[in-house]
Amino acid sequence: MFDVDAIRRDFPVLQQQTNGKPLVYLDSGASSQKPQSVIDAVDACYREYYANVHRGIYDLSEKASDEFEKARKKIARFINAKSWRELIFTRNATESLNLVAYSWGLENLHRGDTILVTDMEHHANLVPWQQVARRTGAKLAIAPTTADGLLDMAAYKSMLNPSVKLVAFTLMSNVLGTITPAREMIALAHEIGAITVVDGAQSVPHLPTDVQALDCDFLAFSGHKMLAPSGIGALWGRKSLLAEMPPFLTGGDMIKEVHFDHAEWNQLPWKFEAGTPAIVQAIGMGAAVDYLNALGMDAVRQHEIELTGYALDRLSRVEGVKILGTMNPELRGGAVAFTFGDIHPHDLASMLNAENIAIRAGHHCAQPLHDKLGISASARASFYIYNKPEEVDRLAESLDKARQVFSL
Amino acid sequence: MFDVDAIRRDFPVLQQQTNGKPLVYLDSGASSQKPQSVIDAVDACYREYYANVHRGIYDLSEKASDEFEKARKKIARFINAKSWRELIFTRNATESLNLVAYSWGLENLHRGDTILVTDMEHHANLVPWQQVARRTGAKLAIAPTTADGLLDMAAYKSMLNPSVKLVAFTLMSNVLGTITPAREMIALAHEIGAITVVDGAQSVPHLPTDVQALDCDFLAFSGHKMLAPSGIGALWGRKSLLAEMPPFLTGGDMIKEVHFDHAEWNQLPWKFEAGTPAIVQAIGMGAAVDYLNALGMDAVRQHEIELTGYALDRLSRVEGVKILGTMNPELRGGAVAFTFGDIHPHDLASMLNAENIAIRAGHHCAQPLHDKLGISASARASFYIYNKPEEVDRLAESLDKARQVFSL
Amino acid sequence: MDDLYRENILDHYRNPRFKGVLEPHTHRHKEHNPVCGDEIQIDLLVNDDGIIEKATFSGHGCAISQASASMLMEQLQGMSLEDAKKISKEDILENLGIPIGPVRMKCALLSLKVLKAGIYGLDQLSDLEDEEDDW
Amino acid sequence: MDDLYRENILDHYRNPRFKGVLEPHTHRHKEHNPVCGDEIQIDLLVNDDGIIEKATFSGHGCAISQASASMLMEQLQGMSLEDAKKISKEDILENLGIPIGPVRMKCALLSLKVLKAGIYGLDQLSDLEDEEDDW
Ligand SMILES: Cc1ncc(COP(=O)(O)O)c(C=O)c1O
Ligand SMILES: Cc1ncc(COP(=O)(O)O)c(C=O)c1O
Repeated sequence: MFDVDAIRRDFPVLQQQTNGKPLVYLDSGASSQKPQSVIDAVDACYREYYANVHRGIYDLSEKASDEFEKARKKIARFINAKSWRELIFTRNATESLNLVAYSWGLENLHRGDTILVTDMEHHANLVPWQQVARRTGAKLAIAPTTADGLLDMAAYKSMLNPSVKLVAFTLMSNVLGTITPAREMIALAHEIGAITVVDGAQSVPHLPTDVQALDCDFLAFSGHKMLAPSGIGALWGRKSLLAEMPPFLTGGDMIKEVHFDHAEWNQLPWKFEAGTPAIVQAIGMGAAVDYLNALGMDAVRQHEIELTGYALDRLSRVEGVKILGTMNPELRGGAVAFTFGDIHPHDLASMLNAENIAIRAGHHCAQPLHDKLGISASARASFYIYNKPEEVDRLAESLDKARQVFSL
Repeated sequence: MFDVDAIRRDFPVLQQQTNGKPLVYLDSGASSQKPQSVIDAVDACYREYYANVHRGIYDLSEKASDEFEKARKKIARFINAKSWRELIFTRNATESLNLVAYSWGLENLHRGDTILVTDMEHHANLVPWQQVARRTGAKLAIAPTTADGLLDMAAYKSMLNPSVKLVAFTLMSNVLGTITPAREMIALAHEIGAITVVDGAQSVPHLPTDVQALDCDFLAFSGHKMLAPSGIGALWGRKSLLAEMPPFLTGGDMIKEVHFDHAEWNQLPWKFEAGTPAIVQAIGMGAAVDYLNALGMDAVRQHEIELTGYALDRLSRVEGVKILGTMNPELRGGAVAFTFGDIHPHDLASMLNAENIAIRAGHHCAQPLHDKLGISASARASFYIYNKPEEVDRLAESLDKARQVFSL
Repeated sequence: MDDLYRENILDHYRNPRFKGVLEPHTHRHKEHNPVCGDEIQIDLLVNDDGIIEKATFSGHGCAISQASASMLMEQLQGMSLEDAKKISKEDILENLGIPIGPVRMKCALLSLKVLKAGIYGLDQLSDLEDEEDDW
Repeated sequence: MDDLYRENILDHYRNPRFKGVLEPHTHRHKEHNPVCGDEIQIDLLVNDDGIIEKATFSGHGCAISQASASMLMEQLQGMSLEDAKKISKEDILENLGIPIGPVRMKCALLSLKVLKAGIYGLDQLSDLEDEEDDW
């Protein structure tokens, strides 16, 4: 049983009230709140066994190293990696994507090659490819979404020609909510010999993930959106590709030997982890995965389908609300962006904040998508395991109130 | 008054005992322990006001953004930056140095140019320059240390010719302890038009730092070595240089505008901070700086001169100990590396661990320096604000014991 | 929620003062904030004595940016250019009279920045900002 | 501290068994661990029946790596190559009989890895390691 009230008790932040109004946190798409077990894991490390990892021959360091590498294994299993050696710790999904862009992209892309992305990408999965294109002379092509916010598969197929060497796309849009048909997209990309980079920043926290079933080549995701501390993310990569890639950041820990005139690299995954890693944050991400595993990712997804379905229905009945993306909750995640008559999303967010409701307003790091939709900004409510229908109701009621204030 | 016993009470980890033996933590050169105030700052953020920063129009996010940017200002003032806009958050000193190598180095270095480093650099300040040299065709030159472990200034001067475009050196060696004459080195480098990159990973936690007085161009340092959480570091850079440099990592938050075919960059410092930053860790680093400021960095330095002086004297009187680096504690920091007869440093570290004494054994990410010294590894005790002479005594006594076990 | 946007903000938003373009004008500058799409242009007609004979604004955006521009226009009419240069962030916030968070600050101050960039003739507001707030 | 390195480890370290190089030999392999500078070479003389007639090691390093090499040599004499392939990490740790942390594990297992690389003819131990421990 998915018991939201029990879950909520695990999150200290959600116990807050302001002016007698409990916090309605609807910005998990930007970053999630943290359960007590994650906070405790962080605290315990600093209080009981903190030390630098990997080289220390004393109890604290051995314990810290052990917990750090155990966390890696948990996270690797969480996405069903074939080996923990394929799981590289980064700061966030953005760094993960940049790692691929710099290390695989600069090395393997050339003039005449094409990089294919979609028009609903977060800036993190667009700007690095623009930069790689600029440096290598490769071309950047943009696969479109349809009017109802789904990926246009016919257009995608037609754009897959042999010049396409890399396809990068999101598994779940942070604006439209769209879940892309990743397996099919990857299989098609592989047919023409392209490698595939999946932005899992929104999907990994919300859906069961299986990189072996997906058969993708890289998967980038962030810890902070899935209950983990800030400052930690991960890149999963296919071992055969990672093994051939040059390192990205260089320095201590990622080396096997260093001489004045050359250096040799450490084994995977450490070859891609230079300097002291985000030790405690990785351990905290391990605790976050424990928490999600205990709930079960199928149940997490089921909860979000139900809640998103409720929200799509409830919000679309508020006069003036126009929801972006598909209305079918099976085809989307729980990030629900919308416009509200003439009220600027910034004003709306400020008004909702006065009701202790936290939503996001702006272009959500997807400016080109907003340009395409002909709007400069939208409001976004995004859900996670601790949200419930009553909170959707409070949002809807407050929208009505805002309309009155603005005499919309 | 520098009251070490009072300081020790602020560090939960130091209250530990194993088999009745209190922990003697002598590995702060690798990473420092954390005071309660830093642990509390981390905890409070997760429990009370965690949210993503910069774009959120609601109380939690505004508070988190405010604390995050306040931490930046504190850290910028701690090193006497001219502007907080010059302070970029990274994961660690290694990433800071890589940022300069990728963004300034790849853009400004060419075949025929020379990069000058010293032979006592940590891998983090050597390998990135090897990589830049390989990619740009620039040459890497190595300035030597003298027999007593100080920088050979005559050799350094003789190596400064107009082909030298960048000089990168440590302000404090993590093996020899050596404090380099940074002001003089920087002035000399500027005379020939080279820019200067200072590795402050060991110095910033242990010495008063003033980037304006130093007149360096870049300063890299880590939070985790100065009481802050893991997963956070900083790069300070001269604004005029940062303004001209292309971004390093790209994605959300570091942009001003994004279109399908191009993007424009955000203002400093955010231009260099892509994606969700290590929010809580930066706030924790602010708390660490508060703690150090309350002690006073002059007092911290004075404490370490005294303790290091005591240790150099006490350890050099243990039969078989050979200390690396200068014996003058005014010219060095509190990282004291040594060899001990024939006993392999790994064995020594294991033996000391049995006494609950934590030291480091290996090449301390300075393999070329060890090669030059003709040893493959050394043992290292490194001190910080919470260490005291009695701990040096326990180390010395345990060395005697180890000699007996090994019948040295 | 009702108190958040005081009636005078909503009034200026719904009925902006001195909205429009000015011909002839001596100063004109326009900027937009890509994050929220707010866009403001300010036109000034300054006479030989350095007095702003007329000031207007145009553009679109959120209530905060539009109201603060409208209030600024009221203030500018008949003011000397020298005095206009002295209008500060604090003056604008006082006009609005409600607490403004860090993100909304950009909305609130957009018109002031357009004014200053127009007067100083800067194309890049960011340079101005950079210089302004080193601490 | 006294119990940490049991007497038998110190004994093997001070008086290593089968230390030296072997001529003639059928197998020879050498590896070094750059982090601590440990270096071990193992020579084998294997007869037509696949039996290790003699095994020796040479090199230098810490007490753990040297003692574990010496103990391994004792075990190898007269063993079939097939059985030698089956010697596991656990066997080595049992030989040593003390708890070995993650960093020292590389010291403890260096001789086993040299042996396996020698038998399988791999130049790169890392490939072997990679395959071995995906989980
Ligand atoms: C789809 C998508 N990709 C990438 C990112 C970037 O994540 P991060 O900021 O953790 O690097 C986000 C988060 O905003 C996202 O929603
Ligand atoms: C002198 C020096 N430079 C750089 C580093 C790298 O620091 P980090 O591992 O935090 O990136 C260290 C830390 O080991 C160091 O001692």
